[in-house]
Amino acid sequence: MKFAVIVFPGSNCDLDMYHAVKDELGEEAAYVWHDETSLEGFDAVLLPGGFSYGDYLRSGAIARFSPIMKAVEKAAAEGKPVLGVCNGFQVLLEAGLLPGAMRRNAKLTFICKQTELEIKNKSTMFTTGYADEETITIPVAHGDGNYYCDEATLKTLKDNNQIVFTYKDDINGSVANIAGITNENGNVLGMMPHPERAVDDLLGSADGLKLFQSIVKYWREQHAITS
Amino acid sequence: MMYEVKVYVTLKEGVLDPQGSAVKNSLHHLGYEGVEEVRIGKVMTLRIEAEEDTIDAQVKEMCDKLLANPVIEDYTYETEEVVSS
Amino acid sequence: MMYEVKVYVTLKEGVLDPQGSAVKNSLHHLGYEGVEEVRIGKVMTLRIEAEEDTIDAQVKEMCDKLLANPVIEDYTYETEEVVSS
Amino acid sequence: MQLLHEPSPQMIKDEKVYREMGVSDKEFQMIEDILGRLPNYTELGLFSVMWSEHCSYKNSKVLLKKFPVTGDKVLQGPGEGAGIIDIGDEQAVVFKIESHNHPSAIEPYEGAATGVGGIIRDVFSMGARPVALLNSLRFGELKNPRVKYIFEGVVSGIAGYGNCIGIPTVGGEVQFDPCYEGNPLVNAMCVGLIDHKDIQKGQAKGVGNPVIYVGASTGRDGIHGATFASEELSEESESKRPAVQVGDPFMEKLLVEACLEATKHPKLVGIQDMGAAGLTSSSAEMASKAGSGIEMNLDAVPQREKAMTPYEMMLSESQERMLLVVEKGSEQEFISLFEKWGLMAKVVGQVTDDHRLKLIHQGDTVADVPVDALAEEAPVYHQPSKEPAYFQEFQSQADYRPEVADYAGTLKDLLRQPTIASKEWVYEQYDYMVRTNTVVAPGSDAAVLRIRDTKKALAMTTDCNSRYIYLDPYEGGKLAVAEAARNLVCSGAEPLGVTDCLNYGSPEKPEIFWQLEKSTDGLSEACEALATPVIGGNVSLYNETAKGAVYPTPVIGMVGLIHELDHITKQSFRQAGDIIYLLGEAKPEFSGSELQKMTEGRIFGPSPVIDLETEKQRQQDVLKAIQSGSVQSAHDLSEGGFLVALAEKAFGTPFGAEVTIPDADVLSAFFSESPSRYILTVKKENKAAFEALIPEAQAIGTVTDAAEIRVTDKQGAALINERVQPLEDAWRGAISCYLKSKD
Ligand SMILES: Nc1ncnc2c1ncn2[C@@H]1O[C@H](COP(=O)(O)OP(=O)(O)O)[C@@H](O)[C@H]1O
Ligand SMILES: [Mg+2]
Repeated sequence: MKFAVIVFPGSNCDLDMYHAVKDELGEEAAYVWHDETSLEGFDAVLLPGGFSYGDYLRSGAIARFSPIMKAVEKAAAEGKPVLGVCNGFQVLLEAGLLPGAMRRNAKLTFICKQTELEIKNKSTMFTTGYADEETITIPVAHGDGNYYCDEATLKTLKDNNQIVFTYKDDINGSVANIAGITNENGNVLGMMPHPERAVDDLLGSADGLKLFQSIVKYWREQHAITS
Repeated sequence: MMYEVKVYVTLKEGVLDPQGSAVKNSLHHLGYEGVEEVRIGKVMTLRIEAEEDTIDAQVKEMCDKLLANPVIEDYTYETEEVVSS
Repeated sequence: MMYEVKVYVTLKEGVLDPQGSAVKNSLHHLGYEGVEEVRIGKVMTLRIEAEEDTIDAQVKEMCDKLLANPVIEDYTYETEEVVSS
Repeated sequence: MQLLHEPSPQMIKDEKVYREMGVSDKEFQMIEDILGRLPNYTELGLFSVMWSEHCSYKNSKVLLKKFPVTGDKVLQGPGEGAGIIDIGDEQAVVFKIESHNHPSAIEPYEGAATGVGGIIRDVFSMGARPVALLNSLRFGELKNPRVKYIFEGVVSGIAGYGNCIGIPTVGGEVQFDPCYEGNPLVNAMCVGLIDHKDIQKGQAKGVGNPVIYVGASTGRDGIHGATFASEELSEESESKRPAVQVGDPFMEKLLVEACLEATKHPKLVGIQDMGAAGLTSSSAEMASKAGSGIEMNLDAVPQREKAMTPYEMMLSESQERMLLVVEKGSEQEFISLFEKWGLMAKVVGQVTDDHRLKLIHQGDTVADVPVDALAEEAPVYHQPSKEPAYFQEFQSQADYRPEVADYAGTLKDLLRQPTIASKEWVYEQYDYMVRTNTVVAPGSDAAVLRIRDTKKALAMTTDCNSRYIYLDPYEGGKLAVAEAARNLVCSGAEPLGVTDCLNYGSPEKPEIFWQLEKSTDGLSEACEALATPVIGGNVSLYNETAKGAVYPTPVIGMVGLIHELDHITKQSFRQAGDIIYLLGEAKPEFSGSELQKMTEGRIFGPSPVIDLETEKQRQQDVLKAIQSGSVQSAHDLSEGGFLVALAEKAFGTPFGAEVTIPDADVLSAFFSESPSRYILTVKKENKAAFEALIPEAQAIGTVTDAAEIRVTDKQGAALINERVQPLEDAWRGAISCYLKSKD
């Protein structure tokens, strides 16, 4: 399976995403520069964390106009797995591929630490690998992770099972402790915690690996490829 | 013609403003007990060279596309012609 | 009396504004070539309960102490009485 | 916005305008002699910044000469942007520390942020990829609102820059003492990795080769920053506001990537960052090192503001700028390379052979001065030195011994001291994980980063207990180096080398110069003894306000090599049932200790003395034991002494400890900060192997499943019986508690 890792100017978790897929997951990965226009040949799209365009103005606001974003929209519409982590999530929000917006963390300071997440929907293409666990440990590292949506949107998210991850403790003020959501279709996931940083016990947790494994499993099933 | 445009972007009513609350608390700490609410927004000052009949539409477009996020923000703007000296 | 105060905080002239430059570049990319400069500042909207003869001094003090950073920022403000409804 | 007319050369002399730029009468005469005429305003500006302490080290050079700077692994010693040490496999580690004290005092956020930006440029200008950041911070007491403001601003500035650029901030230290109230210290360190073949130097070789300016355009910010850093802070500093620079980490992120690509280009001749004194120092130093000259056309310099004068352009300290020299004919290749990254690159001059820095502006030659006079040949002073009265007084004081009635209560109070308390409030604001190499995060003795595609890792730390250096600069200097090395050893690393940042008051005061002299003697001796050469550093003098100078604070940044990932060791308990060993003896010495500070509100008396032979022996023993696989956890004893260290080992784990103290002198055993001591834990089955390696270590107890700290004396009488949780809460919450409290 081949993953595209989108690189915006200022992305800085691109390398982590790449290594997670290539070294830990053992699948193919390639960087795709923001000014490319096609994602032909890729089976899944990863939007990494970082500070695209310095996160000036609003996180993700400038990056979402990058040429590659048209191709990301297309991939999303085709039902391919699209995962945006941290800044990648913010870009997806700004691009309107996911509902809601991000505000500054409630305490106003950047937070970097391991956090416990609850998995609210274990049947998405990103979470089937988690069947049994209740909570997982995945680190966050963000300044603008305070998720906001209005009540109507929240209700829709709940009704459609679009809330995938919530923080066990309120770490940043997010509405309903939301840490990650999908689009209605379930193939676009945005999340603030960094699964790509939790792929090896040496790094403090390997709980993120299953997320990537779930994507591969889903894709294999779709393509009926036996491994 | 050259315009100086001021765009004010503020959080929508009902959207909690963490920065504003922090500033309010600090002001209380400093003894300004009378402060009942603080909301923090952005003011952007743009200098734009444009035709008189397009400036308004341009600014509106820029705001809708980039300068404000309609999910959480409202905006207003003022344009003023800069008289070249 | 209740006042609505708007404080505008802008970067001093000559102080680098990386945000402003990034927005300018982005607007150029979006085709708004006429944009020659963008500077980004803050606008803070405060509701303050105060006596008429102290409001001005209070706001000035708040700006000097907390709301603006005199090392790199300038500020202006407007106060307006809120007529209770 | 044309500035007022610059004074004429004659006016500069007659009205002694040069004094405002920190140039002395004697130095002005030297300049006149060098040029054989009076300097114009621009030329005077060039000399004034290049001859400032910050650029020329004119007052500290005589002392820096004492440092051991060589070793078989040293590939680059002091003199370039950063030093380099071989780590095998054709790889090397590059590191350097630098201060940004005065800018941070004036504008904490931007001051600290640009300090981080600057040190990163020093590292990638060597051709290295920056892989980690550390910092060493000093503030006044957290009770003062201005101190809180500075502390919060500095931390968020460091976070703002490091997080955005995507280099993990993995370690550091923070201390609080009243002497830093008006003059905080903000030292930033950057560590990079490089392949031997990619090592670059900042040299302007090859007559006719173009000089290329890259990065942000030049504004009026930071004019005279270097001079400003070489003066005491005064009320007036507040009005010297233009000296404040704003950083753009996004620009620097692009600059890192583009410059690393450029350093791999075969036609790159030299590269240097524009740090203090901006265009002036980068051009003059590159030419001076290469024995060449540079001619620059200032009209080609990208300018952010209108009508900038040559003086302003040359002295601006706008951030995120680099100067490159490339082979003639290849300029377009480089310009395109930078454009690909969205960066501006412009040819602004060329290399000449006349050993002069010549500046052209609007057709006129506006400066023409010998480069060596600016760089290598800056004046050097040996300031008078005088032993301060306080030192004699401290030396002659009888041993200080505090009264402690309640051990547990004292432990809890110590854990709440901001200098000992958890620094989580600080490092949680730093992205310490980005690039996923951080295998020991902040919170242990040293940070550890794995080196991808090898079995190796790097350990790094910054340390300096300035209280001891104040009490006794010579002993304190040795203690600082030893502590840094000890922290690396506890992590399983072999210490490789040192970068130091010397933060002191005014060297023109004989008592301060004496502190500098004695402490650098101590540092040199310890570096020699522990085989950790100094490969670079930075000097920040004039750290004083009307209330006096800061404690002498020579911050030690040290990097060590972990040969096998398996050797990585942390400070925390690992497993119940493990045996707890204590290595080293506590002497009844409390002067300068956290306990003295807490009890008396000040420090006095003679500092503890360290025996470097013992220090070295124990480091070797501990490292050998770790490498043999018999050590589960290791922690050195530092501020607070044994009880604090023992409690720290339990924090963040579900475990506790049951310990018997063999010493008769319980007070010393608990709270003395005698050097060269460790607490180690060992699996039961490794008992014999471990004891064979370190016979000197005493088994004092075991790690327990119960999260309690229980200490008894030799007779079995209970001395401490505390649940870990409340201790941990006190320790973890202390800093945010100080920040929240109103007074
Ligand atoms: N300013 C800082 N930035 C990052 N980490 C810090 C900072 N200050 C302290 N730390 C981390 O907190 C831990 C404890 O620091 P410290 O008490 O200075 O340790 P030690 O006494 O072993 O040198 C270390 O892991 C250190 O790296
Ligand atoms: Mg230690």
